[in-house]
Amino acid sequence: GCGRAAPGADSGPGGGSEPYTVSLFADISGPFAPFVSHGVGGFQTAIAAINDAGGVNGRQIKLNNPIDAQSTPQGAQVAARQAVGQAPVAILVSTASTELASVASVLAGAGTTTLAVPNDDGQAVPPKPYYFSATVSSPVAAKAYANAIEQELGTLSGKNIAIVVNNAATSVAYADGLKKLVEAAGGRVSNYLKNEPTISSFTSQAGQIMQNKPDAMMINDSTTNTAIEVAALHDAGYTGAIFGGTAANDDATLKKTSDEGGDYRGPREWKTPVEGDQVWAAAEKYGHLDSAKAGVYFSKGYMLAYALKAGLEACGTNCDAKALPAAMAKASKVTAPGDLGFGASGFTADNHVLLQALQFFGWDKASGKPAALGQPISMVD
Amino acid sequence: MTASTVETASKAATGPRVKPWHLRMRSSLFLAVTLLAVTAVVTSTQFDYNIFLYNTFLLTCVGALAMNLLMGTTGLVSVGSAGFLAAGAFGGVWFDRMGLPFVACVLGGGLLAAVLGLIVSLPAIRLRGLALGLGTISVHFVVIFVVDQYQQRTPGVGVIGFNLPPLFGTTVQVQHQWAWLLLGVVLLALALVSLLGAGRTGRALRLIRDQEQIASTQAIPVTGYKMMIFAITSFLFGAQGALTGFLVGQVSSEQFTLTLAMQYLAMVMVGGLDSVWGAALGAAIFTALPFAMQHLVSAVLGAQQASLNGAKYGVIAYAVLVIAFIVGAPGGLVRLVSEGARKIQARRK
Amino acid sequence: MNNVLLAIFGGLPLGATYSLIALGMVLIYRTTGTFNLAHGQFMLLAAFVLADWQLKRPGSFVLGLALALIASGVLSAVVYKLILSRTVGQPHWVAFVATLVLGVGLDAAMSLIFDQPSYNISIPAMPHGVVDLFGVKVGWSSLVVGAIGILLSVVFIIVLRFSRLGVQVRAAGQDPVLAAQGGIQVRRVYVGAWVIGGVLAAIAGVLYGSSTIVDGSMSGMALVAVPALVLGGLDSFEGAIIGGLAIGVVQGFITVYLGGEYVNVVTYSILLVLLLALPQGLFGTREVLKV
Amino acid sequence: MSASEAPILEIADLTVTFGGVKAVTGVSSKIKPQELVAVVGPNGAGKSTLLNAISGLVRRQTVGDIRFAGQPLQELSPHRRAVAGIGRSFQNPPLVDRMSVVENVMAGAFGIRDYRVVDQLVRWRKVARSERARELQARTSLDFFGLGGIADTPTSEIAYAQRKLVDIARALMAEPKLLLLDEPTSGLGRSEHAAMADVLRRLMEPGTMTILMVEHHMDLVRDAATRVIGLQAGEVIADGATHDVLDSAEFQASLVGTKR
Amino acid sequence: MADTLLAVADLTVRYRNGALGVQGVSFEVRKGQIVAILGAAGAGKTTTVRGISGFLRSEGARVIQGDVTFRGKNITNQEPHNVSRLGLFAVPERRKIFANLSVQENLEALGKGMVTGDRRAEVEALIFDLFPVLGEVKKKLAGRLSGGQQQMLAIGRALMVDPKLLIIDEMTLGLHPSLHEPLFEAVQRIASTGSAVLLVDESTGNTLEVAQHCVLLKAGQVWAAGPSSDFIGNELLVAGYVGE
Ligand SMILES: Nc1ncnc2c1ncn2[C@@H]1O[C@H](COP(=O)(O)OP(=O)(O)OP(=O)(O)O)[C@@H](O)[C@H]1O
Ligand SMILES: Nc1ncnc2c1ncn2[C@@H]1O[C@H](COP(=O)(O)OP(=O)(O)OP(=O)(O)O)[C@@H](O)[C@H]1O
Ligand SMILES: [Mg+2]
Ligand SMILES: [Mg+2]
Repeated sequence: GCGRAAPGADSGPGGGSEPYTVSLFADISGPFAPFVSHGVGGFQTAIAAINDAGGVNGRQIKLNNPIDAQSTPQGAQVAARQAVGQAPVAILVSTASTELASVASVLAGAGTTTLAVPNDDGQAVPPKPYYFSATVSSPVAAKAYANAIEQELGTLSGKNIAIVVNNAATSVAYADGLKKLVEAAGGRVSNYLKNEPTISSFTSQAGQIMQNKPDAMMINDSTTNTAIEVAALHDAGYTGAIFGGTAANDDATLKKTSDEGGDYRGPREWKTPVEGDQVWAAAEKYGHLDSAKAGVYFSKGYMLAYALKAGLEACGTNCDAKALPAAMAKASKVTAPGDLGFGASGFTADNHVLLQALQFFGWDKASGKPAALGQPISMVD
Repeated sequence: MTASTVETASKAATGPRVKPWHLRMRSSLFLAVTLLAVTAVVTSTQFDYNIFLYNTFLLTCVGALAMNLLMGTTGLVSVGSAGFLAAGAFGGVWFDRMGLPFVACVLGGGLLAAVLGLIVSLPAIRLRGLALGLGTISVHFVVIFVVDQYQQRTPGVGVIGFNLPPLFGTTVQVQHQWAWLLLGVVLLALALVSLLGAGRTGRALRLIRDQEQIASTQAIPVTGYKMMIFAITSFLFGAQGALTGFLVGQVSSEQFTLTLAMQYLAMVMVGGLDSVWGAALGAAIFTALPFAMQHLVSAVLGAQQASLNGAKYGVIAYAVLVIAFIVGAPGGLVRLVSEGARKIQARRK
Repeated sequence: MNNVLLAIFGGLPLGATYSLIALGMVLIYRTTGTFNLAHGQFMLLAAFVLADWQLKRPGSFVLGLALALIASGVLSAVVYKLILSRTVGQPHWVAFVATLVLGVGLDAAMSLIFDQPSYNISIPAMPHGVVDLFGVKVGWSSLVVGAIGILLSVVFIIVLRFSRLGVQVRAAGQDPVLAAQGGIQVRRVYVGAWVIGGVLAAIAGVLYGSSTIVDGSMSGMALVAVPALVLGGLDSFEGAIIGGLAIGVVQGFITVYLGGEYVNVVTYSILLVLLLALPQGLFGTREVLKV
Repeated sequence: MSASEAPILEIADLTVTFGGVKAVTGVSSKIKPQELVAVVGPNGAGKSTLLNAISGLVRRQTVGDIRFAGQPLQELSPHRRAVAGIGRSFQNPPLVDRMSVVENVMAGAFGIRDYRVVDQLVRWRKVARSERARELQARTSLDFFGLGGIADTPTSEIAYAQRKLVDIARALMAEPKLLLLDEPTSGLGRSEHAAMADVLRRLMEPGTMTILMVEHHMDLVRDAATRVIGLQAGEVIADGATHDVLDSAEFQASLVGTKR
Repeated sequence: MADTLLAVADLTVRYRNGALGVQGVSFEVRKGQIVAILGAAGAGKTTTVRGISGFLRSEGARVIQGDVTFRGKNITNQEPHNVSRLGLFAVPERRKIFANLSVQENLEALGKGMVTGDRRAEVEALIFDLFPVLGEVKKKLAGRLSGGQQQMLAIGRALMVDPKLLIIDEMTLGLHPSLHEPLFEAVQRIASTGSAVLLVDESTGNTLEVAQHCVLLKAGQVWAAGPSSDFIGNELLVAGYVGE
């Protein structure tokens, strides 16, 4: 498309001293900002660290100021056009998936390497050579849930699984995927409940769920809803495991659900920096400690920036916007100081997702800290 | 009675705040010419993304003009505009999937919204003020529920929403062409709103706004007029929704939030109620504000802070600005300007 | 049968929360004619203050609670003084829009100040157990919320019924200038109502927050409580309580018989019908329009 | 009976009930063209309510028969009654504060369909012409009431008595056949009553207008009215030529309000 | 003077649009006096009253010049409730009542100055004697009363506070003539107890009869002022009123 007014090729050649220009747009305001805006801190921390360590191929990376996509499709369009117009060698993105989808045509027109925090679920942007992400798509995530539940129960066959989700398209997609897998494995989805964004009671639903005596549960909901749901389920006598969603995996939620007596596990796609480790120190050094503390999106940004470094290295000194996508795809192994993955990180060949494993966490009352439960769940076949 | 029966103690000349037909028309014409000139300048000097930004302003103008007619002139407080936008956008999607051409999709989206508006007007006939506001919130939730169900139940669409085909192909000129197309739409909306807002209808609408109980005794079919206004403004919102879908290329139920509806309320209040200039200025301010705030914050706090918290400061500044207008300049920007001009004139004398 | 009980006992605690929220909004509406859509943000502020206090000083509660109530009360008074006292004479919906925009701004401001992703509140004396009511298990904590709501409204009803304050409050709400001219300390009545409204919001926020996680989404609760408010009648304390409980139970039935995703759409459809059939709600005063 | 003798307004057994209380009770009366009838009576007698019933503002609460020029009104909505030729002013003038005085007056001409909504969108010439004529008419009318000087003033800024007159001027714009006036002189000084009487006479002059007026000021009633209807507690207690009613001792106390 | 209750000096009120509602109006009201303000429509009577009672801000008006002194205190541009606390009660133009309160509640919707105990019973008896209808509709919402009944209620409210200075704008507006006489008598009774009354009324004759002093406004300025007796049947009055 539309974005060809400003092709991204002229940042290329030049001497070894000229920096690589990289653009960045993100949902800095609007409803998604509380989560995804922290990806920006991750990008910035990593790139500052890379530059201080001498850059890539002897060249520095010039990261432009972030452009606000405002958590709206229109905002994202303006932002993406502006980013493309900066003629970068690559574009970094930290928006929610709806915004990303709305700029698909702009990005496709430019063909510039795009490293994005969210995934597009393989729908709006069919896997494209230039597109790389740090978040799994819902079919893959659903598989991870099914694996985790199977790990817990030994088998899915003959088991009752209850599902509770926020009635938002993304969460519903995870739940639909899980339902299919459970049923395919001979299990039964005993309750499949959808919720409004704000609830303040779950007593009735918990009662309904208990009538079917589930063996395990999946809850994919907001933090506040999750807390209410886990408490109500506990009150109603449920004692089994509850596998939570990626939106409710923070420390406070883990603590609260544990206080309420539920066996709740929050999935984390990435480790979060902890005081004393390398990433924490870097975040502190470059002034992004607040983002680092805010959780997993920081980690996604951080890792994607190192993925960019790997791609640029593979691409060589004279790398330009045209050559980068192909080189990027070869970055099947990405390492970063204080690696934040639960397994090896590198882009999968088929859908260019960086992440390869996921870990469920619960609250350890004794230490007052989150603790890993079970093994990391692999997300590659 | 003789001319001197009623004494007037006023010592200063006072101008009419509301003008007769020809003056209203003149100010609308002036707005049309201004928009034309701005479009010409923007399309010939600006880059792709700036033109896109300008295009979103033009789209917002359509809704702001509709809101101005609905709330400013007729006094119907509606928080349902996001619902109407959604109805239009999804109508556009629906007709597009039926294989209809672009123009039919936009008109169809508008008509669908207009039908919805007619339905909404049924409660509006009995409700006023706050109750109407709350009633339209209900309508919002119902519409969003329906389009969300449509989205969720359409195979292969779920998460992301619907894609719409690019209108002018993939040439470089695409945003330019959009700008002229949208200008045409805005001018049509402007003509509609100002012609209805002036003259016989305009006076009737204002009587309904301020003295609803007695408007009928002045031969005004209050019910019919409210229905007409709801239908017309909903049509405008619907057409805007469909156009936005085509411009952006994507429609998803999540885009149509209550906050968006509020924006239109705040927009006409900041710009100035019952004035087409107010609507246009409001639309301009609300389109530019997020960007201006971003720049302001990064100038004041540095790029680092701006990237992290800039938007939050921006939102705070936005809230402060809107509230300052509501509190300090009840007539909005338009009144502020006209009173300023009047003062300067008075001083010259 | 079991489903009916589930719906009722599931809905009542929910309704108790609505009631508590509605109570504060009714007080402010009745006194100053402002439909305060920033009420959820007042709740949130109190919850944040207390939660932050508990995070930094685990185990201490009373002082934090006092701070939370004060914070919300003061914010409420400031909002009234700086903003709403200046929209007097403009149509009702001007204040309505002002509080909406205010809410958006407050959300942003609070997310700057309270920058953890989420917080916890634990109320020491809050019973954690479960009561078995005819086979349905209901948490004690929601019963406590309901009891507090009912208690507070009884207090309001008594105070306003049996003193001239009730009439003064309503007079000030209808026509501040005329009321002032009759010697009513309109300003004091207004600020008082806003402060008490803020404190009520704080109580609601703390109680609700203790049953869940405290994060920015709490401010959406006020909007969810609107149908309860309208059902009860915008200006009636009895109405706030009964409307809240009724809507809670209705939502209990919706979740049990239709599913959770239908809650909003059905509730708001009911609201629409209600506005048409009974605009003054169950207990509200009908506005007089006469030529 | 000749055509002109046929009543223009015929009220038969009209009763208006508000929540069980009858504000107007079994009122019957015939008003002939070109009459200027004054309705007098104590406060709360039902005078304004009677006007409301005729103009259709209290339709639901009303039983009985009202005919205007032979046409039954009961089924007609207020705006159709206005179109049929019933105009009115109000006890407390309901004007649009945010419009200029002249525009308020012009708003009264809505019932005259010199152009329609669709014309407004396409036939601009015609609209402009009509608008100019309408504005001229409104200004002339304001001059007639001595309000020419405030024609362009925002209506929020004029004094109460001026509002009353503007309200009447607005009612006249539609050139009604039957004009209902609710206390046209309240708020006007006594010396202005004579001027009002003069206005009323001049309105009657062309011989096309019938006026039904609620009034407390007996000097004006005496001066202008051809007939008086006395209302008390919702019932007609007197109906006859002005002087007969005003001078009859039995109605003095209750209706006219002079010495008890 | 010692018994001066209200002194208005050089009062100039400007409306938001810049119009001067009144300009340089001066007069005094003494204890026990009834003072009438006369003038044609739009002459500035209501504006003068507003300037005194503080009922300005909601009309977008301000006293820009001059002083209003009540019982020795400067009350220029004061808030209405402060003015009211000093014992000044104004019945504004156009039947200002609380439409959504009942008649009884309207009579109680007053601040500290409201009469209590035995005095209250007395005052209520007086009100319901003066306006018997009000006694019959105590529970009715005031907004549903007839025009005249609302005016009665507005005046009734004023009596509930035993004001030191009672200002009534357009007292007999919409009231049936049979009520005029008792009302003017009541006003005289109030003045005779040592309070004072500032009266604006359309029925000039009655007003001049009860008033001791009279201020005639024309086009926002004092056209003439003096003892009422000077005005009765005076040419000047006619000139000022009708305007030549
Ligand atoms: N709110 C306002 N804004 C601007 N001008 C006003 C306002 N109210 C009154 N005026 C002007 O002030 C002048 C005096 O008006 P005022 O109401 O005091 O007259 P009045 O003597 O009380 O007349 P009336 O007998 O009609 O009540 C008039 O010219 C009027 O137009
Ligand atoms: N909408 C209403 N609801 C209830 N009662 C009403 C309503 N309208 C009028 N009334 C009552 O009906 C009676 C007649 O009122 P109406 O206004 O017709 O009196 P009126 O003769 O015009 O008196 P006034 O001279 O005081 O204006 C009054 O007792 C009044 O309280
Ligand atoms: Mg009347
Ligand atoms: Mg006056």
